[in-house]
Amino acid sequence: MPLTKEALLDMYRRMLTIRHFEEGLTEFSRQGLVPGTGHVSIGEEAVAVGSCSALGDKDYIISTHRAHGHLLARGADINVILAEVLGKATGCTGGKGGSMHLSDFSRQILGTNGIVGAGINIAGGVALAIKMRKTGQVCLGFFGDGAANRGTFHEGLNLAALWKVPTVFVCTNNQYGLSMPQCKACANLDISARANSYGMPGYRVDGTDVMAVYEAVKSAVDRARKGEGPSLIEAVSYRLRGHSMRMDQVPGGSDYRPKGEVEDWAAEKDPIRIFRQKLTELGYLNDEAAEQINAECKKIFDAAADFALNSPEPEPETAFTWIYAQERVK
Amino acid sequence: MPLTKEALLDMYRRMLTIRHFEEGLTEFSRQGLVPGTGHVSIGEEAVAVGSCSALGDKDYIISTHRAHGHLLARGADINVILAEVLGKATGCTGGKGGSMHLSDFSRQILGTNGIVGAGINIAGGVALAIKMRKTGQVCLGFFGDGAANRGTFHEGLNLAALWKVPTVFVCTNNQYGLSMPQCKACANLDISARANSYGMPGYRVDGTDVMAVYEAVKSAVDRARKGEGPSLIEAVSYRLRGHSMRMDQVPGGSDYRPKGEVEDWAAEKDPIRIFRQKLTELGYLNDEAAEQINAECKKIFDAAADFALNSPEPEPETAFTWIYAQERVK
Amino acid sequence: MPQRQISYREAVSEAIKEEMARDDRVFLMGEDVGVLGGAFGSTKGIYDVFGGERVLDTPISETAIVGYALGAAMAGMRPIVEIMRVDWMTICMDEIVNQTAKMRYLSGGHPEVALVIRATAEGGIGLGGQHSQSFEAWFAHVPGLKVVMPSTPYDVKGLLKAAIRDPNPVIFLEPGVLYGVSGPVPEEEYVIPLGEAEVKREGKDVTIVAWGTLLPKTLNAAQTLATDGVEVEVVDPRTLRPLDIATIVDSVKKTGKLIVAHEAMKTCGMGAEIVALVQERAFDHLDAPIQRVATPDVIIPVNRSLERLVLPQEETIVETVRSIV
Amino acid sequence: MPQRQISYREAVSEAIKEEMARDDRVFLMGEDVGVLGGAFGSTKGIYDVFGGERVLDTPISETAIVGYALGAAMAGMRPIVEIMRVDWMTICMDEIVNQTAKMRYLSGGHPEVALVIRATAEGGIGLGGQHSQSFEAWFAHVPGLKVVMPSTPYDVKGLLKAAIRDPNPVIFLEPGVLYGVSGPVPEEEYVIPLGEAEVKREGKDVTIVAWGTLLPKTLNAAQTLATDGVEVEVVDPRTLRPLDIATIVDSVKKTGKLIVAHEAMKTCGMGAEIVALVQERAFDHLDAPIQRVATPDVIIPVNRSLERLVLPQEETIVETVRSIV
Ligand SMILES: Cc1ncc(C[n+]2csc(CCOP(=O)(O)OP(=O)(O)O)c2C)c(N)n1
Ligand SMILES: Cc1ncc(C[n+]2csc(CCOP(=O)(O)OP(=O)(O)O)c2C)c(N)n1
Ligand SMILES: [Mg+2]
Ligand SMILES: [Mg+2]
Repeated sequence: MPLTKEALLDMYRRMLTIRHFEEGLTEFSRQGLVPGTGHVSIGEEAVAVGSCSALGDKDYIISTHRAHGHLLARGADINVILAEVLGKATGCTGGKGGSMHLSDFSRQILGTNGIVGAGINIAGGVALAIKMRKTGQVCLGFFGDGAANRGTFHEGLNLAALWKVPTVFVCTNNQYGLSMPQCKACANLDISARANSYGMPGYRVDGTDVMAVYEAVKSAVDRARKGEGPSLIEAVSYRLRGHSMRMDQVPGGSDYRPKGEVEDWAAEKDPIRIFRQKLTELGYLNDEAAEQINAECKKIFDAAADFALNSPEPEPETAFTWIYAQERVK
Repeated sequence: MPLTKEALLDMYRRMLTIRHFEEGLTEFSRQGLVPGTGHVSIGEEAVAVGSCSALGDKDYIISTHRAHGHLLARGADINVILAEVLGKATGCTGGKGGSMHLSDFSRQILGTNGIVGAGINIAGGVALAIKMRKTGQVCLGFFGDGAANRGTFHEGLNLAALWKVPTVFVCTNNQYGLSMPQCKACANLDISARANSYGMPGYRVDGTDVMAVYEAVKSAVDRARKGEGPSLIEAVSYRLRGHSMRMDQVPGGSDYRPKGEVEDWAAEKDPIRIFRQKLTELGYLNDEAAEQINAECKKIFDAAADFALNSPEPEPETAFTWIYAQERVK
Repeated sequence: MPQRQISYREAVSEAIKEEMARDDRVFLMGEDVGVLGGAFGSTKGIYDVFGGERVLDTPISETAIVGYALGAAMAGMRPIVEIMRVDWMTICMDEIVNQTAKMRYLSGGHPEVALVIRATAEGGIGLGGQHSQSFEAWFAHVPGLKVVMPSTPYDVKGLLKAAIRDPNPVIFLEPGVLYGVSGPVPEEEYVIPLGEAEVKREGKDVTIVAWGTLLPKTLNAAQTLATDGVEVEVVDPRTLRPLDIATIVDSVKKTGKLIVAHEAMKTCGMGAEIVALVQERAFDHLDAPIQRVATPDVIIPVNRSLERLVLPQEETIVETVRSIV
Repeated sequence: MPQRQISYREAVSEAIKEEMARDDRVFLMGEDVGVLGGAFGSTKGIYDVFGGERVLDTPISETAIVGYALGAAMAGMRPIVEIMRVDWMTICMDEIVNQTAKMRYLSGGHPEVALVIRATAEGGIGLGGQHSQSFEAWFAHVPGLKVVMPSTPYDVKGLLKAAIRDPNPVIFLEPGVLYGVSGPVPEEEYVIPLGEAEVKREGKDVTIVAWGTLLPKTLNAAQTLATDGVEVEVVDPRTLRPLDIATIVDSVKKTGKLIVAHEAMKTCGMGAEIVALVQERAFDHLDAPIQRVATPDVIIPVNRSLERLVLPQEETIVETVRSIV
């Protein structure tokens, strides 16, 4: 069933919202408003939106340190997410987790992670629970090309395939892990081919093409839901900014990339520009409508900024809560 | 260059020596002479001997908890090894490491390991040192089918391939990891196929055929020595005894295997019987010579038993040595 | 009627069975826990009752075992994980310390992260340096975890049931060498709350806090010393985090002398924490420096007499008591 | 002539460069240590001097990083490994604790296992629960390891050089928040032996043992207290294993009072060990219970004011001193 015009425009909107969010956030970071750091996904919005659009309402996601896009694509409350990244009381963890620990339990977003590759097994475990409880859900686990070299990838994918749990593993290959180009980190550059080690289907898609991502993830979700087990999808894209907002502010913090590489990708493979072109070709979008959508998305971010900036700091006592659940044992 | 008659008979002798060692040791274990436990490799001798025969004198090996065969195949002093397993002062670690920590530095045997899968990265690291020092050696790392599901397998093989270090990874697929049949542990039963994830050659050989193992390992060693990088060899065999000598003494400790499976393998795929048959066909062995070799090997073990049983217990002070190297910093 | 006697090992499996019957969110996973019934036999018979859907034999993948259990807990299940030996929890420390222990906090207090991670601990069976350790102090250093280490069949059953019902992650350490020891365990259901120490023997001359293998050794030593007229009070904390320091301090206030005995390495062991807390809370009651009985900082050897030499024994306790009373 | 001032970060990279120049068995490996010069900049410039053959950028594979370094050490090399943050040493604890720490012992004393595993430790920079921890107590619990945690540019240079030359595995922890702090570091070569504490300030009223971020905070607190007439003696152990307990005990014998201050969690932190040792060796010299200043047992929050609230600060030290003098 092909995507409707409305669905496609909604996806476009989400991608633009993510872009506004992360550009705005980068500015806040420059102003010193972001405690710690944060990792933006500018250039990777098609992976977030393509993937999340393929999920049903009850399906879970588990994500990484570079998660704003995943959260927003999945429909998390932008106000709450921005407030969290700014360390405010109104954030999803009341400002205690910050940019690497975002979640929205009302949208089945079970959390992101500061440890690269740790979410893979957690996603598998969520899917195991789904299987045991026979709820018909799916759990989508995001991770990066760098994470694919951790042992957790191997253990987690093998177990998922073995037990045929309903997981979809989405590897955003943005070609870098911090400063490490993927070609210096993976002996075989085709990460999707690793699926074969686990007798699992693996697909490599153009991660700057939101519809291609959607198609691949959708079929993996369908497969998982039918009880046929997990799939691995590698979505090749590119990180158009530095590894983190902090590193982008360090002089020379991005010198590890060949000269012109960022500019070339930005010029040719910006997923938002590509999608806009596609929508225009389909006759779903013209310049005027695009401008209007852009303005709407900007407004959503501005409202979130308003909310977050004006939110209170957390109360001191909150530093001591949530370490343990209330005692209930007798 | 095909193996000479002498070389083949030497391999046969080593396989038989291992068998005598482990059968004798099992008896010692029943008599309560072995502290802790120990893991015999009866049925897997062809993997040990085929692999080690393919190495040059200066090449290193790193092994696992199921290591007696590897040590003896590589030419470690049988007296010292048996003494170690019995916890005696004359053992390679003076009785402190026991059956899971065997080594012979004079034969480049850098050690075995009680942690499944830990040796894979160590073997890679030894090979990294070889590459950095340009010594032309190779490091062969043994591990099991169970270990192949640990994250260390993934991280270690990727790194080895990436850096083209001279390692040969030999996976003895004896079809079980403790009680776990490989078919319940590996989503894709072909472990050698996992090599492709790392752009590394992978071969699956009959691990009960010592000559097949030799051929595969030999070409991997040659490749490594030429600087072309690591290979993965999966040698399919079968563990004819229980997981450990201790578990073989627990009633029902091997009930996890289908009835008759052990007997069938013992009848059809005993690597020593197969090799004897082969050598006979080649005209290198007749019944009389075989009997004589068997007697020789038995004698070697008996002498080792004599040595080990009559060796002293370690001195109490030795419990406190080797924790730190002598201070040399100034 | 004399009470039923069962082994520590049987008490473990009985607790798991009862809790699995009680709550269908509880399931068991780990290496060789199913068909085999555990590498050391502590899950025997559970697979026969509950089958492969609730008793999951896993590959040798310690990070996946704990990671999956955590994910399952976040989605509402209550996994019991077995990592055969605590020595191998080194492999999944990220999953335990950075993920499981912190997940509730880092998820805004939302999910209940109710899982139990069991392992055998301590040495004494000739398995050597990588199979004889005890890391209770590591886990007690980690906010978000509870740490339990029972030393009798009665305690292990009641505490394991409490651990399984607890809404927090619990590290549950079982001294392997005690698996074969039997003791009275009632047929009726009971639960022992986490965080309550027990005075295992009353005395007035010196307090010994001991757990794991050192608990039975201490009780034996106390018996020996009693024949000399030295009355030892033996406190078993049972739960190490949260620690029932009040019971310990009360005892020290009575006896004026304290020895802490554990098998883990002395330096930075849990004994140091108890010393630190007691000298803070009972400074003026202490008649002598607090002593620690623990394994000196060595690697545990396989050879039986060397192993016996380095691990603290009943005699070690007796001598230490004699040196301060 | 005034001494040259360089930052802690620069002192780290200078030490590595000098030792790599001195001994061609020494090499550097880790994530982002090469071309980038370290995620936190502490290996800047080393790649330019020594190139990709001796400065190895690795994939995100912490178990392989340490496992390979160990293997290389066993074959005669002297690797320096960087694990960006000590929080992630949780991933390679088997490689550190069961393999590296024990390899010499378990190999019959044969190989020299000379490697340094460096990581940033402690919080204070808003990176939250999984990027702010400090596990020195864990490593100090492990026979076979040495543990070093320097707090000044001078110390880090001299101690890192000693660690690299040491024939044992050394866990080398660098408080990330001190990376930007500058201090005098002579141009001439020097080495500070492992295992020697330094009295960083003399005083007669109370001894404070402090390391990591707490060292500068303690020195500031001592300054403040001096204006009130309270003379604090500040001892920096620098090496936590082996610990120079003699210097600490000597100081306590002089002052009669002790506070141990560290940023790691209080329960089962290294502070407890120091308390236990001191009360054993200077029982009769203690005028008051030994106090510990440490992070209360929470998870470190990202929000700046919450983070500041939970981490011990200069004021915490001042108040604790006032409470006992
Ligand atoms: C286990 C672990 N190692 C290292 C780090 C430091 N680190 C944070 S993000 C990152 C790069 C991750 O690369 P990738 O998985 O490709 O994700 P990306 O940043 O490209 O989105 C690294 C090395 C970490 N957080 N966790
Ligand atoms: C990391 C780790 N997990 C579990 C164990 C317990 N254990 C010892 S041997 C073994 C089975 C290993 O299987 P495999 O790698 O196939 O080797 P095999 O025993 O068949 O030779 C297990 C689970 C261990 N020693 N280390
Ligand atoms: Mg990436
Ligand atoms: Mg096997």
